[in-house]
Amino acid sequence: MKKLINDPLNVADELLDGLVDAYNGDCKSVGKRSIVKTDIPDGKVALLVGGGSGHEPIYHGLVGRNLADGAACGDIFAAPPPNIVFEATEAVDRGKGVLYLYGNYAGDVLNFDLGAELSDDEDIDVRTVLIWDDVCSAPPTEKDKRRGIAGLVPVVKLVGAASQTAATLDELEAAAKKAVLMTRSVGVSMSPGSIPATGKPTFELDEALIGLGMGIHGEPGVAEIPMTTADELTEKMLELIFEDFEKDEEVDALAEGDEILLFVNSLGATTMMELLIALRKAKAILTERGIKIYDVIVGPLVTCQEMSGISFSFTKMDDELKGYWDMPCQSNCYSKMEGRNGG
Amino acid sequence: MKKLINDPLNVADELLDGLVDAYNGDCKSVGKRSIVKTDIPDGKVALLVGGGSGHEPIYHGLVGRNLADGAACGDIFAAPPPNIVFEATEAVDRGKGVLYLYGNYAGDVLNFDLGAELSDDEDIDVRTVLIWDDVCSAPPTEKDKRRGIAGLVPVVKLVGAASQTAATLDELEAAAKKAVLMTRSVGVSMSPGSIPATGKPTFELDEALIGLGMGIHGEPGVAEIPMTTADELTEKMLELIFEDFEKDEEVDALAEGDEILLFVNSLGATTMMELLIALRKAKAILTERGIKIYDVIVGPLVTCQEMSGISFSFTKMDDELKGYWDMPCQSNCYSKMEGRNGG
Amino acid sequence: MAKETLSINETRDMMIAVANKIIEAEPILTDADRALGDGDHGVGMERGMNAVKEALEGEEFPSVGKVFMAVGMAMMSSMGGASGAVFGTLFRSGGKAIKDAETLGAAEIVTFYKEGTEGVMSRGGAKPGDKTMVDALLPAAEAGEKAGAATVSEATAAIAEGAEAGKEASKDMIATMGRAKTLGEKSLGKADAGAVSVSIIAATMRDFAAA
Amino acid sequence: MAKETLSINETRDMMIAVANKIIEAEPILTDADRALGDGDHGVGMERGMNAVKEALEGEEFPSVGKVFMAVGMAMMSSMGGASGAVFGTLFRSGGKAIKDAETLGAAEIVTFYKEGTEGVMSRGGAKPGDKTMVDALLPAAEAGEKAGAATVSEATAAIAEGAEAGKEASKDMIATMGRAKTLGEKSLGKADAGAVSVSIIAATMRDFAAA
Ligand SMILES: Nc1ncnc2c1ncn2[C@@H]1O[C@H](COP(=O)(O)OP(=O)(O)O)[C@@H](O)[C@H]1O
Ligand SMILES: Nc1ncnc2c1ncn2[C@@H]1O[C@H](COP(=O)(O)OP(=O)(O)O)[C@@H](O)[C@H]1O
Ligand SMILES: [Mg+2]
Ligand SMILES: [Mg+2]
Ligand SMILES: [Mg+2]
Ligand SMILES: [Mg+2]
Repeated sequence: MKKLINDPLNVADELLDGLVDAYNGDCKSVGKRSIVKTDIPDGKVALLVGGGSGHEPIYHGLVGRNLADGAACGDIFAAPPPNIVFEATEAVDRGKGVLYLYGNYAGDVLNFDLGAELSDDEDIDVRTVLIWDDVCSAPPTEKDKRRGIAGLVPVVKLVGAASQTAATLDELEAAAKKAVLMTRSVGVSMSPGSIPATGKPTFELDEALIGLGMGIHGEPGVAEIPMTTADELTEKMLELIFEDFEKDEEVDALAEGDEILLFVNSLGATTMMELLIALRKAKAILTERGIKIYDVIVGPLVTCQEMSGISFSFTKMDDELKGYWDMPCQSNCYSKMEGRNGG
Repeated sequence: MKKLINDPLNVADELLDGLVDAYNGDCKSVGKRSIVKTDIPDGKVALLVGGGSGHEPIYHGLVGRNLADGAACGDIFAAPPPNIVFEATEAVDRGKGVLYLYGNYAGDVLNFDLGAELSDDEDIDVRTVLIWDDVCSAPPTEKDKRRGIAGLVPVVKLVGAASQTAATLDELEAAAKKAVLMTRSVGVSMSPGSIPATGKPTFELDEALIGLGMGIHGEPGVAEIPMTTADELTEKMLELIFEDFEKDEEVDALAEGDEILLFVNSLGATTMMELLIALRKAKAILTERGIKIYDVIVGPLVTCQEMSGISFSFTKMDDELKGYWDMPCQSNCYSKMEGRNGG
Repeated sequence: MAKETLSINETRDMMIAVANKIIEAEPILTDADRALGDGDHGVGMERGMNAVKEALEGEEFPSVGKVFMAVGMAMMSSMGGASGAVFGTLFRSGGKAIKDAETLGAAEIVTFYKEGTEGVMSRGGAKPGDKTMVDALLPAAEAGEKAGAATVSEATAAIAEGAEAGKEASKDMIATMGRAKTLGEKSLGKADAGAVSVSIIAATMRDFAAA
Repeated sequence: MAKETLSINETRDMMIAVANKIIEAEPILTDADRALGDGDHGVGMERGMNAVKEALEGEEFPSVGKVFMAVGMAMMSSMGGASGAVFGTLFRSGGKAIKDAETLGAAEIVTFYKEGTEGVMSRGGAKPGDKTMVDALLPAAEAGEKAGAATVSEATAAIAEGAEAGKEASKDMIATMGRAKTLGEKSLGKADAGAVSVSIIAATMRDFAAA
């Protein structure tokens, strides 16, 4: 594995510098390792995201116009320490409080909670909404144990838009909870990424197998299945999402006429070619069920270095979420014009 | 190499179907293997791009709002046949003629020229502008021998914007020639991609070496150099671009106060993390020379399956090009809001 | 039994035999293009030759030239890439030059190769020594003319010999055209992929005419 | 020569020795976390322990408790990840409980482990058997209490033995917390990475106190 880096122990800092450069003035670096927008207006309810590095363009690439106001960035695959969370919180707060919105991992929860305690000491109002879209990581009755994976992209896009108009932290929290509740993902992995500091693969997986439901760090899912075709795998994966909407008592099953946002993600080395081939099958399955695609996201947005694998995320849309979706946005991770494809 | 596909000989058709699905109504498939926008207005000077598949999200992913009107798509790494070029031409023509804008490869030139002959038979006015941004593929005195690589993304973005207002094919051709002339790239490769139909790597490269100036199919460049750090490599690569602007008598050398568009591209498996680390160094070098970055593009947009490698492209900006750049755009390959980062 | 001339249907069957041989040779062509190009020549030719079979099998043609023209059209419209255009042109231009011929004799096959080669060179701009299929095609055409053969089997034998020698000679050339990996020395010692295809085409014609 | 108590500066030097041992053990910790987690525990602990050394080397502290609190602060603010929070909490909570102590005797080290463990468990919510560092830490703290040792060298010896036994026992547990690869059986047979760290920390304390 040839990696284009300098000091392997310094990659998280250097990539953040590069990210700030990529924003060319729209964002700045704050404290030890946070990135925040330069133009957060007074009185705005702030949105803070964050997590470990190494998954670029998320998490810190989700800061941007009509998206998150800032991100607290950890080292490779490590949650940001509490002091970094606090520094980012202070930098984005405009007196209306700060919503923490991040993926449900023990390390992130521990550190963001500690950061929230530090922020509370400074009288900053903080609220937390966890993203737990990975339906393979726990049953619907234990959603608090689920991991956050690719679904965070549509969720942050929607909540970032909501944060532009939210009058209160309560209002933003409610929008975030809805976006999270409506978003479900299933992922697979075919081969590992590598840890920049050691050059070692993040996990081992038999050459003939696919990890169905595997997490973005190689956490096991529901089964290891033989390598198969794009169409068969897509069918299996979508089935798990449909099932989850059915089984979960907190949401309605997906039914004819429902509209979803469809996100097809690559974990890194899986090509756009493969994503599109799988997307084609997903569209056919959805069409057969009479489910409409409101809009599509496709690309390597939630990665784990050069890991190969793919995930599908559905977000069930209603008028409120559509309104958020239709706002344009711009960031390192995801950008769009006003409106939607096909609309 | 586990690839998520169905029939290996059918990938180009299936990925195009998926691409049309991703556009969710904004684009449709035409003829044997072309994609065109659904809403090309009457009287618009049309812009057609195209080339081989396997490099997603280019070339066909560059069709979109304020971008290309259509793309003629070849099989994996193969230029589209003349009949496909012709079908795409017919579908995008609105009576004001069609500009062909594509990378300078023998196969593409042969087939697009044949397609132009078929179009001429039907009285469609066709003009061709070749993209040849790869400065390592021939000296500045033989630019007609240069390959088109990542620079095609900024070029198509700019020309796509120009095509929204161009009154005549002449006007659009002039804008395209300027965008091409001002755009220069240098690429490297660290490891090959693979050919979906055979599973074989596209080339061989020693584990300890980097191909400096290597093309996106593995065409050799100026030297094979030992694997090095991101900073050193960035310095070497940028030096080659500066040199080219100096040596080429058709353009001025890059000087203090000049503004450029900077594009840092990954050939596939090279991560966003690595791109950002290299971008950080590029920004430092440019700042030292007093060259301003007008805006930044960064991502895996011109790929060759899971090939690893990186390229830098500079587009020297003037007021005309800035005007084109600032327009929003949306496509599978590249999207942006109005304006620019930092602006 | 060596043949004097081929009928229209025999010419068609000969081209089906050529298609099968090329499809069989996919791995060889892939490897040749991987070494010096982008590795897709094998799959490209396979795709083209499958289209050729579909265009020829069970079909009747008014002339031998039209058989070749159908081959060229099938290749050109299915393959893409540099070779779709150049091999398509070879068969279209060569076929057009004998488009009224009802049998394929020595004179016709010689004309086919001569005019086909000219078509390719004017379409693609490659010169001898550029390490392209022209380096097998031109010696093949010249050998055909020089042989002054009386029968199609003698003519195709001479042509195949010229193609083979040209393909071998391409090993010592430096690639400059197409998606060949242009950096000088690297391309030495290996034959051009398109030239390999030409030599297989010519050898299969010879074997068919000799049988 | 086995020590009865450690001075503030000796406690500081003991923690520097711990830091060096953990840095040395990076590959072992990496492999443990690769097997069951995301593979970053080794680099994370290395990063934390480098920060610890920077915070301790050449510094004077008002109490042994403050030495541990400085260790905890350095880890918590440099590492991130689950282990930054839990190991940071271990040293901060444990240190706070003896923050006025001017020597580290048997009673102080036992209190440190007891309160540190409680801090970790209430912060992280892990229970014994979840296959986390708690499975080495809790037996270590309990062994310390049970030993009723008179000297710091005896106490750290008992604690290290408890940690080692706990780490070994973690091999038979199924991981459920953190970025551990949660799917049951897969995690059997291997020790938890954080538990390995705890056992190294405890063993290094024992060796330092025994020397
Ligand atoms: N301009 C040209 N004239 C004649 N033959 C050419 C030319 N360019 C390429 N070729 C032939 O095409 C072959 C490559 O074909 P192929 O790999 O199918 O297409 P591509 O180069 O587009 O990948 C080369 O080996 C060479 O023989
Ligand atoms: N809730 C928790 N309570 C106690 N220890 C925990 C908890 N979660 C994780 N750990 C410990 O942290 C270790 C992993 O640390 P590390 O790999 O550095 O962090 P991360 O899990 O964020 O990648 C595990 O081996 C486990 O011992
Ligand atoms: Mg981690
Ligand atoms: Mg090709
Ligand atoms: Mg080729
Ligand atoms: Mg870990």
